[in-house]
Amino acid sequence: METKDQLSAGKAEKLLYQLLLMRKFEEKSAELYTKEKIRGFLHLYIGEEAVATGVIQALKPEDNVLGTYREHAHALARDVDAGAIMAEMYGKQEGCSRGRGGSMHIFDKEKNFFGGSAIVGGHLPLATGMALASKKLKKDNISVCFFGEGAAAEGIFHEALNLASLWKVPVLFVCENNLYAMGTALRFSHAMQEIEKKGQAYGIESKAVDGMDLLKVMTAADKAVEQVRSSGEPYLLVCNTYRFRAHSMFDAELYREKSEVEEWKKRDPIPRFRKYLLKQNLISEVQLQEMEERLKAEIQKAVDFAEAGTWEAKEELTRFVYSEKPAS
Amino acid sequence: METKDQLSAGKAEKLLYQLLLMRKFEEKSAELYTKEKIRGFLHLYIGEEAVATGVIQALKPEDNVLGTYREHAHALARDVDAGAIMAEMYGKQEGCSRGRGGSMHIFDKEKNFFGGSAIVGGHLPLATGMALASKKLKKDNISVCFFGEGAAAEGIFHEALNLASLWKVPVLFVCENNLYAMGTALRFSHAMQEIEKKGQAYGIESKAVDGMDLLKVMTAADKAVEQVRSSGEPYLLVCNTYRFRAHSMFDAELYREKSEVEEWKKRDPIPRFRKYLLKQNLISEVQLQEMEERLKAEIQKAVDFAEAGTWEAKEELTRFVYSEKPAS
Amino acid sequence: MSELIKITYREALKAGIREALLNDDRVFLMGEDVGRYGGAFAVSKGLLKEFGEDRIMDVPLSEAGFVGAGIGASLAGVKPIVEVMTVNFALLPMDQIANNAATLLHMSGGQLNVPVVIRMSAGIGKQLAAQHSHSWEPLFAHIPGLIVVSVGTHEDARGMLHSALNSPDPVIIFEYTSMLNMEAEIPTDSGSTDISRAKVRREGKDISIITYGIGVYKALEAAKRLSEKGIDAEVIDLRVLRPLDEACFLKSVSKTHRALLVEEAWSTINVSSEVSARIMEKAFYELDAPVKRLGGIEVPIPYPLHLENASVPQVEDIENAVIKILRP
Amino acid sequence: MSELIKITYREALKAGIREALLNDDRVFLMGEDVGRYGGAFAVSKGLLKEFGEDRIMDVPLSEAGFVGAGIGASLAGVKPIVEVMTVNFALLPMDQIANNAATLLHMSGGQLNVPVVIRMSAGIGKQLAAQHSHSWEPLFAHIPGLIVVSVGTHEDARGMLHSALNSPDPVIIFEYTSMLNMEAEIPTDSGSTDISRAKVRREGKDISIITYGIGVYKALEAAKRLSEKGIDAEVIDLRVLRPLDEACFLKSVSKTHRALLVEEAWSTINVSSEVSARIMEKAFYELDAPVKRLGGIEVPIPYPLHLENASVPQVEDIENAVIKILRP
Ligand SMILES: Cc1ncc(C[n+]2csc(CCOP(=O)(O)OP(=O)(O)O)c2C)c(N)n1
Ligand SMILES: Cc1ncc(C[n+]2csc(CCOP(=O)(O)OP(=O)(O)O)c2C)c(N)n1
Ligand SMILES: [Mg+2]
Ligand SMILES: [Mg+2]
Repeated sequence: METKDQLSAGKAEKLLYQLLLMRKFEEKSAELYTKEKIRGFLHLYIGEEAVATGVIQALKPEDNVLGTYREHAHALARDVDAGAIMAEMYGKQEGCSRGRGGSMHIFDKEKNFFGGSAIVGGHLPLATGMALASKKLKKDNISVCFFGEGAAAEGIFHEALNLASLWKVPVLFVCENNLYAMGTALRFSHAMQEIEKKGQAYGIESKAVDGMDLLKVMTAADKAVEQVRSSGEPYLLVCNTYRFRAHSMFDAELYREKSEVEEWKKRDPIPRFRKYLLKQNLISEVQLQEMEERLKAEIQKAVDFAEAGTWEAKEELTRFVYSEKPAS
Repeated sequence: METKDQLSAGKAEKLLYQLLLMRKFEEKSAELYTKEKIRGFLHLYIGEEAVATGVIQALKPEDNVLGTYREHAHALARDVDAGAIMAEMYGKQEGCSRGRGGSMHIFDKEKNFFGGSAIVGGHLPLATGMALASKKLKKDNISVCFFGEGAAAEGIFHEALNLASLWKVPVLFVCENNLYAMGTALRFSHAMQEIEKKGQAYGIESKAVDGMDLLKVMTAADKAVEQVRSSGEPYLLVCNTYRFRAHSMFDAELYREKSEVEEWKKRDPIPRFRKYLLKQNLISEVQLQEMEERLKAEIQKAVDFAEAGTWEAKEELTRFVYSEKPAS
Repeated sequence: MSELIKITYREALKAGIREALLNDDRVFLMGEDVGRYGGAFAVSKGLLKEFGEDRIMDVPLSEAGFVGAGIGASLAGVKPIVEVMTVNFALLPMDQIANNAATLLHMSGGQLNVPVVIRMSAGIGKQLAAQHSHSWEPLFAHIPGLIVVSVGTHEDARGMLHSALNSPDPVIIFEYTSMLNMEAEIPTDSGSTDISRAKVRREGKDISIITYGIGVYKALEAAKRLSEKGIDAEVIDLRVLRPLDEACFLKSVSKTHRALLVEEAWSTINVSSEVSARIMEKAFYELDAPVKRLGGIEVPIPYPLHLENASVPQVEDIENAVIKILRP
Repeated sequence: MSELIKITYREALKAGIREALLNDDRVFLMGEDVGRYGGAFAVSKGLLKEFGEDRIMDVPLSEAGFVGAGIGASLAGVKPIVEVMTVNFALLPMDQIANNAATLLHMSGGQLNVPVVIRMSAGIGKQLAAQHSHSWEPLFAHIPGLIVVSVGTHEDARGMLHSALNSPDPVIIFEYTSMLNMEAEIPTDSGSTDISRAKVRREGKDISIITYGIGVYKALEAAKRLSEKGIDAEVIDLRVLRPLDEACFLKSVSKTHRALLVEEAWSTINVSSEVSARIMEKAFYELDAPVKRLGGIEVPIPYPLHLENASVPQVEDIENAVIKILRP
């Protein structure tokens, strides 16, 4: 068993695998997008992987996870099957949301993965409410809600955090502060830019962490999750990070300098973590190579699964508007 | 000319007259409500008069004032004609809003008095926008928006304040913290109850003041208004006050102790200010008596005006849905 | 054996809530001022004392937030009855209702049920003016994924909630402020409402008056008066505004060959528009006269009584319209 | 002398905005990512450079706030064009639109004009799934006090904004994402759109196809195909969804005696419902066949292309529906 500051080799490997899977899965997705296999909006998380990985590793399976439209990585961290995600992005009925949702609406109830939400900020009160249910049902699971710094300007952020604090419910709000909301830089979104200080307005304990460093995110997340779980009260964790890619596949990136992106790429969380593991002898070059193979295989398998998937019949169009009651 | 800390006798008298007019006008309104002359919702400001008086005295006529559904006092402080307000509450077409609005929708464009708004918090962004217009048109008027502490829990508060601060526009947000939102005490509305600290989340300078003391409100308001005008930036002034009456005429006041109300009544801003004026020899008993007469007369005149008012013809029902273009 | 009891609409609503709370521990009521204040319209008065703070939750002014939280809570296994004090505030949580409550089941490919119940008071009749007199049933009834019901009778006031809570899908319940004090006799064992069916409230052969909500008693009164004039009107309470029970009204029209559609919502694009269009499509050849509509006049509701009354169809209007159709 | 130019719908929209900015110093464009990003759909690309930050204002994610601010600004003498990126986010500011923009003129008894223009992109067609494919024109067209227009042609894309900015009352403009790249030829001097009138886009004698928005080109294409089959369809672009220009479509139906109503919005309680009901009321005896509607299927729009396409009427559907009406 590892302590907080000491990773076991097994866990280290799993985490690195996860980071790489996110990265490669999304690179593949981008490629498939240009081939028009994936359509609609596709928002990549590349550069931010340490956040989803670091936070979700701190959770138990029964905790609820809510993400945005940039949620492939969160789903993968939550062990949603890569093939089911890829099939979803293809729109095939073998997808985790039966193909109905696409990239922005990944759901997996069994994994307690609740989306996949495309109205910015719209999922924040859902998280508060799910945590309220946990409290009422005296369950000890918590709810974790990922959102961007742009979302924090929406009124619903204010309401969801105030309610969570008033009600004292176990919810962890994770702000992925990647400095941009589409093309709008942080300073144009918020008059006061230290998002973590906003927690004070609701009496919520808040902390900021370097979101490019997996170990730091893990440490902060472990602490935050532990506190939410033991106190039953909300917490705001701000992870400062950066997206290396465009906002979505429709984005000429007119709003930032290439050099800024290059600067941030130097802080890429994946090579950093790999280097650390090698240095600490938590992984070997041989293992890394073997991992490459496994990754390639898993992604190929996911693509194959999606390719082999089938289209839902047109006749089923109006299903799932209302529940299908058992023919009793 | 008076300095900030020294009232002229003339101004002192005018202010006391205003406070008393508000009080008596509303007491009369309550009476007329029980006589069913006034209908709908009637929200009295009794107990809070120092706030509207203290803030509005600091303004120029060209400044914009926005109130809530509890806005009779603000309108009176803004010199909207008492008769026009009373006629409005009667629903007569001689009312300031032609009788269409009633108690909750007092408007007087000439006085730059912009309501009268019954969706809690709904007027906050209007104030930000009006201030934006002032900035764009290079006018030096400011906008002042009154709202309750309950409203500060709405998402729109968060958005309106952030925008005002980002845009650096001259708007003064005045929170009338009367400790209750209908029957919901402050501690059930806000997890963090010092409303003035919420300004920090938007980088807005904020201050709290004893809203039961006219002189203190005046000093704070003079400073706030002066700062908004000279800096062109927003400011949040929280006036801690109390409503002596029920929320509206439909309210059994189950949510607070009578003794609490009695405690607060000891801090009634009107006797307090009167006493101060007498002590400072800014007013005499004779003047006070004469004032009583004038008040009685003004209120009687307002009621007479409303009584003599006429009902708008039913045929005009659909007017003012769209603008009436000049028959060109 | 069924007996009759005399009950107000308010008491019937309260009885429905009480029974729901008694029946199922997972049920709770949340809304602004539902507890300590006793409910804005005294519907929930006394329930806080009986059930305690966990079951009767006062919430701050933050409609989007607490409706969203209710949706989230319902996703996670509890059964919230969310009260939005009045429909006038229901645009604030409308995004939550339309994009989350109505959509999650579909977006998740059938995985996620949202068994939330949202109640709100609606309609005009208390001289509350433009911002407080809305009849916005049509806005909600436009949205697939919702079940939208309207409480037009005392029986349904008591029986609607039970059925709504049994629905696996989100139910929006419209209640009517102006009916709260109305008394009626209902059977003690009237039971729960069938929220999939419209209801013939009076059988007749000459014309079908199709309505809902406040319109039901008005139409019944008009039918009574018409019967004295030898006209035998059938009165249909649509009750479920989505999905519409068209079989019921098509059958009626096929019998009477004439229809008058009555509602208080603004006339353009309302429920009656839809009913008329469906009759056009599916019972055109049954018609002996064009279907007529009596809807709300298209004006923000004015405050004065005579103008307020003129804004929506009254019993006489219904009577006259029927006569005009039958004896042109 | 009028020449023809080839122009995309996007270019036409941009030309309209540019002209408005050039014409009047008080006009400015505000919205999320309209500036630095270049507009979510590149409609405003380049305008920031040409007009500067004061005229092209990027705003944070806070739709209720900035739409409210736009309303406030318009009250105070400037002329904002407020862009809500897409209609999918337009429920967030809907309270501001319905309770302030649409209502202030009336509540103030005619004192306050709200000459705000609110543009939004609408409709389906890019596989954006349930939360990003809404056709919510009917929700806005229900509200008196608003002028609601829909941009179904390239001419109107260029000419609509000019007229909207000349309106003393609030105008909501719906533009269509899926049309942005469409090219068409329009006269160089096509001028400004008459926003009080529907428009016959093709004359015909056999049937009236009544539609708006994306439906216009689809209906024209269907009409072309039908003409090859000897059917001469008239195509009406409603254009103004509130207040409806009923004279135009009633006249058409009185000529053709048959009508098919086409729109993409969900079928229940949409614009077609209203048009059908009005034809029923005012042109019943002119009809040779019941009016039929082709509306959106009542489902949150699914992601996969084949299901998305099946969710709204296509050219073939229009063609077939017409044939079925004419040759039953
Ligand atoms: C309510 C709403 N407004 C606007 C949009 C369009 N939009 C999609 S993502 C986005 C930026 C969000 O930024 P942020 O919250 O920082 O998250 P990030 O994309 O950076 O992860 C915007 C404006 C939306 N989807 N929902
Ligand atoms: C959006 C909205 N929600 C609820 C209401 C009902 N309501 C009217 S006043 C009020 C309390 C407002 O409290 P506060 O803002 O503190 O102002 P106060 O009445 O104390 O002056 C409530 C809940 C409303 N008018 N608008
Ligand atoms: Mg961001
Ligand atoms: Mg208050």
